[in-house]
Amino acid sequence: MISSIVLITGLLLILIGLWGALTHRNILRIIISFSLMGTGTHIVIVAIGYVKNGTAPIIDSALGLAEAPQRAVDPIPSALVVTAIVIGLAVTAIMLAYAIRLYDTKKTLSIEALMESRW
Amino acid sequence: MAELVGSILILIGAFFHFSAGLGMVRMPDAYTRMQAGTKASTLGNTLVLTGLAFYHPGWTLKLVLIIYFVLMTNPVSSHALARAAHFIGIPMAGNSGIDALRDAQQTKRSDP
Amino acid sequence: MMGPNQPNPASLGGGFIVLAALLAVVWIFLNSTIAIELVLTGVLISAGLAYAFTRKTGVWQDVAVSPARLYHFILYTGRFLVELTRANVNMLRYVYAPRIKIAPGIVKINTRLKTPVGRLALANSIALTPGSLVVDIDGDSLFIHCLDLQTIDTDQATRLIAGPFEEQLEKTFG
Amino acid sequence: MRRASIVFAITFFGLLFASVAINHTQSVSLWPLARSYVELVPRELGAPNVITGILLNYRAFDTLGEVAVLFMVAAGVGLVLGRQPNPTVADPPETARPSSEIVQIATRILAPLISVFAAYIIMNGHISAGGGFQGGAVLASCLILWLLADAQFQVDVKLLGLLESVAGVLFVLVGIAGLIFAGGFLDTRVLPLGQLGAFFSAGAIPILSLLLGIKVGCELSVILARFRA
Amino acid sequence: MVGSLLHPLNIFIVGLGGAFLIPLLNRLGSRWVASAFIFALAAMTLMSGISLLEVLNGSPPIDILTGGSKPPYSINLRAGLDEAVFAFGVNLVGLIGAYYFLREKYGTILIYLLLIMGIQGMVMTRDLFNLFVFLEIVSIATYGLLSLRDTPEALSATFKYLMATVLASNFFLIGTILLYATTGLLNIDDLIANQQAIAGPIGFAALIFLLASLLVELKPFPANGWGLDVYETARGDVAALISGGVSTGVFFALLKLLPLFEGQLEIIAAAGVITFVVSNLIGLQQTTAQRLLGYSSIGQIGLLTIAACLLRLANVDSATFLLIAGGLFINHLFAKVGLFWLADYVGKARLQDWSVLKSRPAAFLAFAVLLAAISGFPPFPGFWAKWQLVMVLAQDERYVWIVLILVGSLLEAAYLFRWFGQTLHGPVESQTARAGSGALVPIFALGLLLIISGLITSNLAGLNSFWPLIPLAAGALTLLIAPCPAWVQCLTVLGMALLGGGWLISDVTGLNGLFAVLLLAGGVTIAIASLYRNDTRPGFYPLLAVLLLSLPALPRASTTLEFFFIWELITLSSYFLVVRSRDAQRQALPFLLFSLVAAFFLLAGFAILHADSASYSLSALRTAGPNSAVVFVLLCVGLLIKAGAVGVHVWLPGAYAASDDDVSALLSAVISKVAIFGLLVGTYVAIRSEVSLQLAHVLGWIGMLTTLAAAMMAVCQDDMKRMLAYSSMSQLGYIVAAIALMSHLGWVTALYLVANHLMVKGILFLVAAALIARTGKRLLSDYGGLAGQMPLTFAAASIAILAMSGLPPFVGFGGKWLLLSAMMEKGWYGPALMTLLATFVGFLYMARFIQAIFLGPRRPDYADLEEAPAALLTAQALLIVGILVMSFFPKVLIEPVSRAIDPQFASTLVWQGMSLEMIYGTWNPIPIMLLAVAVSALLFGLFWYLQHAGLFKDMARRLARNLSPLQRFYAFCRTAFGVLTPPWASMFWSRVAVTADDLALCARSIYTGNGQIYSLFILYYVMALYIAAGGLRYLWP
Repeated sequence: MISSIVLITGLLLILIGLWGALTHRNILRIIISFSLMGTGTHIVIVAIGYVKNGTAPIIDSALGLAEAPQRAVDPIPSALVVTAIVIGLAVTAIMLAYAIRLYDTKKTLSIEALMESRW
Repeated sequence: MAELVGSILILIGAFFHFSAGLGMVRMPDAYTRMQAGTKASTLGNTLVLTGLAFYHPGWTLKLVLIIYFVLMTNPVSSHALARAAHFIGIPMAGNSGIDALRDAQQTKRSDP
Repeated sequence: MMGPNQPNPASLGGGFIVLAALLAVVWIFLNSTIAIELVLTGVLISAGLAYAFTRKTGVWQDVAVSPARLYHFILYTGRFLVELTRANVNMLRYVYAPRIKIAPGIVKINTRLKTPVGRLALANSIALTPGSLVVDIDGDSLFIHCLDLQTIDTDQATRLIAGPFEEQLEKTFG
Repeated sequence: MRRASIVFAITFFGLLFASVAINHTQSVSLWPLARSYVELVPRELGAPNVITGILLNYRAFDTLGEVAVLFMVAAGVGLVLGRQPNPTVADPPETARPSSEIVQIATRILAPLISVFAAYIIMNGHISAGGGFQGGAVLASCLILWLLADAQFQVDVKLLGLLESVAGVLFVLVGIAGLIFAGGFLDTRVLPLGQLGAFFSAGAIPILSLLLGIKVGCELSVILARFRA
Repeated sequence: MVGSLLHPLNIFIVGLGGAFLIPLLNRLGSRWVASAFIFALAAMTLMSGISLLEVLNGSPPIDILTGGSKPPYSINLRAGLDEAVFAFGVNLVGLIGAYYFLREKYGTILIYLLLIMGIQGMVMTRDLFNLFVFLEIVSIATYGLLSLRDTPEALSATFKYLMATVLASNFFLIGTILLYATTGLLNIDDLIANQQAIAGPIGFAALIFLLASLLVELKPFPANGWGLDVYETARGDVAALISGGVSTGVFFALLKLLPLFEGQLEIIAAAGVITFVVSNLIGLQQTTAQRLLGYSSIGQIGLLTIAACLLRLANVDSATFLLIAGGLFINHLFAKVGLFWLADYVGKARLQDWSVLKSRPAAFLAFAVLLAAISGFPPFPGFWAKWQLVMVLAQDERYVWIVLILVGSLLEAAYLFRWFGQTLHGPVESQTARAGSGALVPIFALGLLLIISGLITSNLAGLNSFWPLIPLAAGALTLLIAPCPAWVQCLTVLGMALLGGGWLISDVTGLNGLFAVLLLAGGVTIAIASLYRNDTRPGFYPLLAVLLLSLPALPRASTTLEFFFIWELITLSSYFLVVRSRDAQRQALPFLLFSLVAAFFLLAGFAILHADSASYSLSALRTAGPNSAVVFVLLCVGLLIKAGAVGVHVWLPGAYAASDDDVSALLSAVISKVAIFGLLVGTYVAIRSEVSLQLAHVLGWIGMLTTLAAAMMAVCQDDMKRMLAYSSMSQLGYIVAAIALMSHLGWVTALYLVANHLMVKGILFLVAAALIARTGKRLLSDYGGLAGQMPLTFAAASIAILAMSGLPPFVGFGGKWLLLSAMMEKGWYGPALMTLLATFVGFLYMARFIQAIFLGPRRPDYADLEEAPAALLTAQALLIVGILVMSFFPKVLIEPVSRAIDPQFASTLVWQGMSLEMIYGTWNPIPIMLLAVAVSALLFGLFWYLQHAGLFKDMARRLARNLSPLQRFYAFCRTAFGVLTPPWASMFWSRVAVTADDLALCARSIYTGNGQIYSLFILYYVMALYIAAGGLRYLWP
C-alpha cells in the first residue's frame, strides 16, 4: 500500500516532467521538468525498495542484527538512488551551464531559438 | 507518561505550524505573512523537537542543537526576504503609509 | 564600519579558540557520546574548521566567553522564550480573528549594541517578538516592520521593541 | 496538432505507468540478494549502515564512477562557461546590492556550524544515516550560503580543485590497497573491522567516506562557484 | 607481477587515477598533463591489447572483480573476446585521436580520458546499474567535450542532444529499477539466467524501457534528429568520438543485453534496418560533410544492430559472430573516425568546398581509402564482414534482409562516391586546407590500421592464401615510386604485371588458364599505350598496377570468396581510373553504382549457392542443387549488368567515353571480358538443370537484343568514343548469346569472339586515343581525310574494322560463322536472324568510322598532323599481330579452347583451315557467309531506297542540306535508328534516381530542428516499440 502510493507519486512526477519538457518554451522550465522527471524516477526507485513495515537498514539499538533481515527495507534501491541522485544533479548542472551559454549567445531562453540545424 | 507529554508537545507544535500556514493565507501582504510564518513556525518547530526529545531521550543534545539552529536561521531568512521585498517595492497593506526605511533611503539619495 | 569580512589578524587567536571550542561542543552534542577517539577526532576537526573560518572572518573575535556572559546568555534565552511564546499568542489572535485589524508600518530604532554578533542576536530576537520584523539594518539603526504600529518615534520604539533584550545582549556579547 | 500529439503520448505513458502501478505489489520480504546484503554488511564489513556498506564496498565501483561524473561536471561546467570571459562576470560585485549585515553575520556564524555538521554526517556514514555524498552536499550548501550572503566572496577554485584531485587520487589508492592487501580492488577490509558500531570500525569505509565527502563537497562547490562566475 | 599490472582492471585504475591526477599535474605545467594523458591512454591501450591477445590465445574470458567479493554481491566486469576487440579498438582510436587534444585545457583532457575509460566500462561491466553509471559517465563526458565548439548552432544542437539523452538515460534507469522490482537482481548474467522471471506487465515494461533507451542512444530513425544536429555542428574530433566511441559503448551494451530481448530480436533488427536504409537514403540529400557523415554513421550503427540480432537468431558460432560484428565495428570505427578527423583537417563544412583536398595528395589518398572502407570495398574489414553476413543470412533464408542491407549499402556508396567525385572535380581554390600536415598523421594511422585489420579479417573470413593480395601489394609499391617520372612508373607497373601476373597464371589451367593469359596479355599490351602520356597522372599508375594484376588473378580464384574479392578490386580500381578523368564526374558514379549492383547480385548468388551446397568452392557451381535456377538468375543478372546488357547498359557509354583514352581501351577491351569470364564460370550451374537451360534461352535473346540495339545506337553516335562504346556493347551481346547456347560450339565461339573483340576494340580505342591526342577532337564530323597524315593508324584501324566486321579472312569471319552454326545447331532461328541484322547495322557504323575519319576530303586545319605516338602504335601493332595469328592460325586458339571447355560437353568440331569438321559432317562456311553478305546488301539497298523514296521525309527535312550524299545517308540512318531505339532505359534509370532523391527529401522533412519535437519522437519511438513488442495486452486488461 505505502509503496504503491509512493510509486504512483513517482510515476506521476515523471509524467508531469515529461509534459513540462514537451510543452514549455523556456529552457529553464524545461530543465526543471527534466529534473522533476529525474526526481520522479528516484521516488520510484525508493518505492520499489520498500518492504512492508520495514525500517532503515541500519543496525542500531532500534534494529538488532538478528531481526534486520526481517525488518529492514531493501538496501539496494537505497544505495542505487544515492548514485542516481548525484548523477541527476550532475546532468542538471550541465544543462544549466548550457542554458547560461545559450542565453549569452542568443539573449533569449526560448527553445524556439534553437532550431539552426535541420535536415 | 513521557510519551504522552511528548505527543502533546508535538501536537501543540503542529497546531502552531498550522496556524503559521493559515496566517500565510490570511494575512494581507508579504511582510505580515512573513511575520506570521516566521513566528509560528519557529515555535512550532521548537515544540515538535522538544516533543521528540521525550520520545528519544538519547537525541536530546542533537535536538537542542537543531532548535538553536532553527532559532538562528528562521528570523534571518524572513529578514532577508522582507528586505528583498522592500527593495523591489512590494507595497504594504493598510494605509498607515509609515515607512521609515523608505524615508531614510530617500534622504540618503537626495544628499549623497 | 569594521566590516565583518576583514578578520583582524592581531586578535585571530581569541576567535579561534572560541570557535574551536564551540564546534567541539557541537560535535560532541551531535555524536552524543564521549568516546575518546571520537572526541579527539572532533577536536581535530573543530580546530581545522576554526582555523579556516577565523581566517575568513573576524566575527568570532568579538565573542568572548566568561561565566558571567554565559549566565547572561541563559537569562537572555529564558527572556527570549517568554517573548517568543507571547509573540505567538499574539499572532494567534490575529490569525484566528474574524477580521484582521492591523495598521502595519516601518519604524526606525537605534541600538547600543556594538558587536555584529550582538546585533544579529538582537535582530533575530526582534523578529520573533510580537508583531515585529527587521526589514533592514544600517549602522546602528534598525528598520522594523510592525504589525500594529504604536509609535513612530525612534526612541520610544527602541524602548518598546528592543528593550526586553538589549540589556542582556549587551552583557553577553558586548 | 502538436499539443494533441503530446497529450496522446503522455496519455499512453500514463496508461503504461498505470499498468505498472496496478500490477505492483508491495513486497513483504527482501529479495535473496538484498537479504544477503543485510546479513553480510555487518558481518563482513563491520558497518551497521548496510547502505553505506553497499555503496563503499560492494558497489564501490559505482561510487567511483559517480565521483568521476561529478569530477567531470566540475570540469565540464568550467569548459562550457569558461569559453569566453563572460561580460556579466565582473559586474555583480559592483552593481548588486550587498546583503544586509544581519545576513552576513549570520552566515559567518552558521557556516562553521554547518561544516561541523557536514563532518559529522561524513564521519558517521558507516554507523548511522549519512555518508560522504550527503555530507559533501551539506558542505557545499555552506558555500552556497556564503555565496548568497557575500557577493564579493572569491571562491578559491584552484584550492578546491586541488583538494578534490587529491581526494580522488587517494580514493583510487585505497582501492588499490584493497587489491594488494585484501580481496580485490576497492575492498575496504584493508583495515581492521573493529567493533560493530564503533567510530573507528568497518575497515576503510570511514576513510573512503571522508575522501568522498571532501571530494563531493569540493566538486559541488566548484560547480557552484563556476555558475556564479 | 607483470601480468597483474596488465590486468584489464587496471584500465579503470589508470583511467580514473590519471584523470584525478591531471589537475595536480597541471600545477607542474601543461607538458606534464600531456605526457600523463598520453601515458594513461597508452597504458590502457596496452592493457586491452594484452587481454585481447590472451583471449585470442584461448584463455577463458578475464573476470574483473571489485569490492573483494564475488558477483552478484559486488560489481564484476568481464573481458571476453568480443569485449576485448571492442575495447581495444576504442582504446586505439582514443590514443591516436589524443593528438588533437594535446593542446587543450586540462579540463578537456581529463574529460577525454574519462570518456575513453567510460566506454571501456560500458563494454566490460556485467552489472546493469553499473552500466547505467558508465553510460552517464560517457554521456556527461560527451556534453563536456561538445562545448569545445561554441557557435550558436553547436550550442543549440548540444542542448537538443542533452534533452534526448537525458530522456533516454531516465528510461534506462526506470527499466533497471523495474527489472529489479521483478527479479531482485542487477547482475546481467543472473538476469539472463533468470530470464523466465521477467514476465508480466512490469517485467515487460522494464525490458522495453531498457531496450528503448539503448536504441534511442543509438540514434534510430526517426528519433535521431538531435544526434544528426550534433554530428553536424560538433568539432570533428568530438563528433568522431561520438560516432566511434559513444555509439560503440551503447551498441555493446545492447549486445550484452540481447539475450534478455530474445523475443524482440526481429523488432530490433527491423529498427536497425529502417535506420540503415532511411539514413542512407537521406544521405543522398546532404550538402554538408559532417551531417552526411552523421547519416552514414547512424546507418552503420543500424547495420551493426541488424547484424547482432540476426546473427543471434541464426545461432552462429562465436568466431563467425566476431568476424561479422567485429569486422563491421572496426571498419566503422576506423573509417568514420578518420573521416571526421579529416573534416576538421579540411575545415570546410560544405561538400563542394572539399575540393581543397586536391592540393594535398596525401590527404586525398586518405580520403579515398576511408571512403572505400566505409562502402565495404576490399581489403577493408567491412568487406569481409558483409560477405560473411550475407552468407549467414542466406543460410538462414532471410532474403528480404539481404536485399535491404544491400540496398542500404548501395545508397551509402552512392552519396559517398558522389562526394568523392565532387571533391575530385570541384573548382580548385587557391586557399588550401587550414590545418598543418601533422593533423594528417592520425588519419594515416587509421588508414593503415584499416588495412591491417582488413588483412586480419580476411584471414578470419577464410582467405588463406596470400596471392589475392598481390595486386594490392603492387599498387602500394607503385605508390612508393610516385615521385618518379611517368615513364618510370609505367614501366615498373608493366614489369610487375608481367612478373606477378606471369606467376599468378603459371599454374592456372583449362578455361581459366586461357582467360588468364588473355586478360594478362591484353591488359599489359594496352597498358603499354599508357606510355604515350608523359604528364604526371597522380594516382594513375598505382591503380593501373592493381588493375593489371587483378585481371589475371581473377581466373586463379578457386573459391567464391576469392573470386568476389578480386572482382571488387577490379571494380574499385577501374572506378578510380575512370573517375580520374576530367570529364568523368557525372559518368563515373553510374559506372560504380551499376558495378556495385552487379557485385551485389553476384554476392547474393554466391550466398545462396553456399547455403545450398555448404561450400565456397567455385566448382560447387557444377554440382549445384535444386536452388540452382535462383543462383543462375542472380549470377546472370549481375554479370549482364557488368557486361552492359540492354536496359542496364546506361552506365556503359558514358563511362567508356568519359574516361582517359587509354583507360577506355582497357575498359572496353579487357575489363569487359571479366564479366564474360564470370558468365562462363557462373553458368556452369545452368547445365545441370532444365529450368536453367530455359533461362539460358532467355539469356540468348537478351544477348542478341543487346547486340542489335547497341549496334543501332552506335550508328546514332557522332562522338567516336561513344560509338566505340556502343560497338563494344554490341559485340559483348554476341558473346553473351554464344555463351547462352550452352553448347560446346557456343562456348568455343564465345571464347573466340572474346579474343577477337579484345584485340579489335583495343586497337580501335587506341586509334581514337591517337586521334584525340593529335587533334583534340572527338566528333566524327570534325574529321576527314586523315589517311595520308596518319597512315599507320589508318592501317591499324582498317585491319581492326575488317576483323570485326566479319569479312574473310579475318577472325571476325570465323567468329560470326561459328556463332551462326551454333545457333542453327540449337535451332535458335530468331537469334540467328538477329545476328544477321546486327551484322548489317554493325557494318554501317564501322564503315562510317573509317570513312568519316580517314577518307573523304581532308580538312585544312589538319594539314600538318603527325603520326600517332609510338607507344600507341606499339600497342596497336602487338594487337594486330594477335589478330593475324588468330586469323591465319586459328588452331592456336581454338584447339586449347576446345580442350579446355568442360569435358562434359561433347566435342563437336575440328578446325580444318577454311572449313569445320563437325561430328555431324562438314560445313562449308563460304555459302553461309555469302548469304550473309547478300542479305546485308539487300538491307543496305532497302535503306538507300527508303531514304530516297522519302519515307521518313520530315525527319530527313530536319537534316542539314549541305551534306554529301554519304553523310546524308548516315544522318538518315542515325535518325531512323534513333527512333528505333528510344531512350527508355536511361529514362527509367534517371526516374529511379529522381525518385530516390524525392524520397530522401520527403524523409528528411521530419528533421525540423525542434528539440522538443525530437523528444516527442523519442516518446513515440518508445510507444511504437512497446506496441510492436505486444505491449497493448498489458494496457487493456
